[in-house]
Amino acid sequence: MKASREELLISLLADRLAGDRHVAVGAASPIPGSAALLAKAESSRPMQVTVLQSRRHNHFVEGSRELFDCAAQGRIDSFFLGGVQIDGQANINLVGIGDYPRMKKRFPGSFGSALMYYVVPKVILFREEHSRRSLVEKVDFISAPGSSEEGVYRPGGPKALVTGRAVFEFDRIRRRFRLEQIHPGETKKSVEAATGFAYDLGAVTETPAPSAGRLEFLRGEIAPKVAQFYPEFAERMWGVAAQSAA
Amino acid sequence: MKASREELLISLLADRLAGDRHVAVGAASPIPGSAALLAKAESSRPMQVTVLQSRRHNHFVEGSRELFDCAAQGRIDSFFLGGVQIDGQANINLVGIGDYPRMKKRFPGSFGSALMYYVVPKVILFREEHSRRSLVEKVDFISAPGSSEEGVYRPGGPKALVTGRAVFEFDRIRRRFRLEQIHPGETKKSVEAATGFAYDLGAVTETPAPSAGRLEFLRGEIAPKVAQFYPEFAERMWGVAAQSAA
Amino acid sequence: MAIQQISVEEIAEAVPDGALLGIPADYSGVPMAVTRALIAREAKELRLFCLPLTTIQGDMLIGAGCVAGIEAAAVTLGEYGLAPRFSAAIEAGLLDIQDSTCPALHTQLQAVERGVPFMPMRGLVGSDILRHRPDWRVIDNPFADEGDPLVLLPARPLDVTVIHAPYADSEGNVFIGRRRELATLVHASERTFVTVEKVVEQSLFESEATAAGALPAFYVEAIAQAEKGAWPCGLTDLYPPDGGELRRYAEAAKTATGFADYLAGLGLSPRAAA
Amino acid sequence: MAIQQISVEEIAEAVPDGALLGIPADYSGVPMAVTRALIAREAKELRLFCLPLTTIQGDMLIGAGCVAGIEAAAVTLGEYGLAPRFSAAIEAGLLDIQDSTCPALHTQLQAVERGVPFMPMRGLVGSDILRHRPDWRVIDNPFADEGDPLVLLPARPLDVTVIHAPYADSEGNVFIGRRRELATLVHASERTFVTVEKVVEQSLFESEATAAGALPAFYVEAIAQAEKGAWPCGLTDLYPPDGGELRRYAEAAKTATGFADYLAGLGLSPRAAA
Repeated sequence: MKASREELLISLLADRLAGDRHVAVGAASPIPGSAALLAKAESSRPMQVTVLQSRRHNHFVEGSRELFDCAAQGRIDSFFLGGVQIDGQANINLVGIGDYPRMKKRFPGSFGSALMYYVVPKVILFREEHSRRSLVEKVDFISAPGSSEEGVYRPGGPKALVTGRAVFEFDRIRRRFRLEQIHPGETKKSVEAATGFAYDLGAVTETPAPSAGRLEFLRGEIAPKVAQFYPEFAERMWGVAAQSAA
Repeated sequence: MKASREELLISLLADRLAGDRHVAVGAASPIPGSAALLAKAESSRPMQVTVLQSRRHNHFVEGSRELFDCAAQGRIDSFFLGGVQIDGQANINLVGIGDYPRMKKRFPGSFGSALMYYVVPKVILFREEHSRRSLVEKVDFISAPGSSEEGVYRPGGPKALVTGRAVFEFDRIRRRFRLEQIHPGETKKSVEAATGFAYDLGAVTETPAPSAGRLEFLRGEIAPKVAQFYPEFAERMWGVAAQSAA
Repeated sequence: MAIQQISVEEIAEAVPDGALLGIPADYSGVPMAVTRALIAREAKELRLFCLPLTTIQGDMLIGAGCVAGIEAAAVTLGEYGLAPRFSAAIEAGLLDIQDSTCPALHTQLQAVERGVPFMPMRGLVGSDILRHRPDWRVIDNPFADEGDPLVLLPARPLDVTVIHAPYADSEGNVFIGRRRELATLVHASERTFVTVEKVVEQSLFESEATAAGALPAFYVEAIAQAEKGAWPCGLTDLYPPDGGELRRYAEAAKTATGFADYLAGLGLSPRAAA
Repeated sequence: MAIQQISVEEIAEAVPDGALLGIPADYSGVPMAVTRALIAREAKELRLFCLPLTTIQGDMLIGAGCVAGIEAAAVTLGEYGLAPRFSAAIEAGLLDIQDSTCPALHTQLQAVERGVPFMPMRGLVGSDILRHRPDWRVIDNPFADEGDPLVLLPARPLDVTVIHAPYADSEGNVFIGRRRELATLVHASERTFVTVEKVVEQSLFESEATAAGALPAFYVEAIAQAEKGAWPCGLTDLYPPDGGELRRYAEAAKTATGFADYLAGLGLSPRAAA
């Protein structure tokens, strides 16, 4: 039984959520969502997992503002953000490529990043595509900055950047990423070649595969839950059909 | 068929609410409340009457803040305020008698007056007791001022002061009351003797009694509705028992 | 996962002396069972933040000597008259009061709710409420072309809030219906305890209607069952206020000895120091 | 008193050209029937204020030439891809965009809701969103001892909001359940129109549960019945998004001619001037 790349990512992300009280995940994020559901199932104390835009696993009742209020109150421990571009200072760009406002390639927009990135203590940047197109030296538009000047209210920010090739930790003092883990099949060289920004080197170990027990649990117990929110993903990953709509 | 003093007040207050879209009334205000219910029944277009702290006639759903938000949005046309003391500049005091904070006689507090008085276009001051104790030259504590300096945001404010003896209009330019109506049995002299502040004299007519038709409608159709909110008042006024709890 | 269920007395123990305590209005979910337990445990130096007013709950706590200060738009027994222990304490100079107005109390908690250090409010300018609140600030609206004074109210985070509600499900989701000011209190509070008439099995999130009236469990630390837990206050459509009891209280509490007798009837007594 | 009931077309007529129009998110009550009627009546120069994002509704209005400007945190077809007419309009320099972030859009409407000229928000400092918003202001938090920069967002009153909801009662009270952002839009809007799947007789205020999920009638000018009025978007638990139709749209709208063909399939066409 060998873990797929996605299962590896789910496993390593789940480790990072251990002990959280409340994790929020976007609707279009099946890997972080699966990780959150796995972490919740493994948790010995209550862990709220909010899957945005689901009805069943979203217990906010005051409309879409409550997520942001809840985060600003410090009640959301972990959140995932992505980006069309992510740069070496952990600035993220969800707006587009080229000069603003008439961009060469326009993407949807910044969503809630310009608050969430500041107030959620543990923001995990997650971008499966690890290329010089997605990981750049400097983003074309800062939807939300990776760090802030002295004096700016900023209890939250990036902890790590997880991609399809590697895991970087973010050093808030140096304002730089540090490569810590590379996934099986990658090398320091292959990661460097695919990364558009400079970064520091940590211990750089290979990302551990999930244990056989965890993998079995993921496939047996968690996959059907995942299928409620991310039916296409669950079908593709595990051949599990959705049992009911989320 | 002769109108009682309370019916006279209900009738004159109802006239003042004609054409309103939304009137809000406090729970402990049976005369303004009855006037609002009468005005609503007589209105040819939709008129919302909110009786605070009732469940049936209070359609706010976002808790007690919604009244204040709704008023600040300009959606409440008329509101009633009272006061332990009301002075000649229409300042109102709901806090107590004597020097603040250790007052000689402490009353409940200012409630929402320090916003409502500023933003509701037609605030009617209503105080049945018309004496030199209640209508004073200068209040001991300004819960909310009758008028504001130039530049202060103040779309609302006092229109009139209605008491058990008379009706004063408030002149926002002169910042003074003007006696306009005296109730049957009162004279200019008796009103002056009972009033602790100086005021201007208007036409000073006798408050007209409600028409026989209106009085019949009030007693026959409105009284049972009043009994839902103000059972003791309705019982005392009209011998009407409450049909169900509000 | 099931919510922690504790006793009314354990909730009273969890409210520390000196806490800034969130207090719901009489028309909302007044936790009277916990209030009696707080008097029983001789809680002291509490500071009450009322959203926006309090009734017999605040008056009893004040009379029993549990309260050092209060922020409120009103303290009143409503149709049963003035709040006698409150008025007596003010008139004797024994209670620190910060007079406020309903929307200001909402605003100060909503600032906490939104994670901002302050929020602006209209009104207030020229009132003696503002004059006696050095913790509030008047600024000139920076978006106006001409002078436009405006009051900024600082966020006021609460230490603990205790509310009473009709029911909770076993996960700890609490039905509060339209009484959303309870959610405001809870959002602004570091810790929240809820007493309920009953605990039901079916999740409030099973239907859109009950979900819309829910307070989600993740704001709640523990719940306790307390039948008639708001008595003698009423609870939404479940039971009306007990007018006879409230009249009895209003009469008894007019004097310190009458109040002590009233407490004695409940098996309670005021704090010795009070 | 009964609410005024009009047609979908009459609602589209009541939205004036040039209006600042409140737009709900895809997970909320998207008024697609009215959107098609706006395109049919060749509405123009609309400015869309999205709370906080828009999907096919905004993309179709933009593609049809009805829109002069947009404020949003995102315009996207979600799992069906980018919003093609939006992206094309931006890339061609044909659309005035004020990029925002979800909580800022909430904040600007909540300022209207509370009748204040602005509200503060955390975050934003150092972002390019802020840098391109000269209508926003950074101040130093007056309650802080040391420098503490903070963004103030001005109130943004809306001219008209149109939403779709599961049902209304005959008085015009509308069930919105947990979708309270719809109430925010409505509170901040001078005029509000609502389309509903059906109109029921029993008042929403008859039970605490339905009352808690209500939008009160006094905010609503008129309602129109529109079965499947959110299609191809979904509506809470009543019907899911029509994935086939949305995929078809996402594909067709990749080009101007494909989009025009899609509209033609609905009996519509883009404005001549667009």
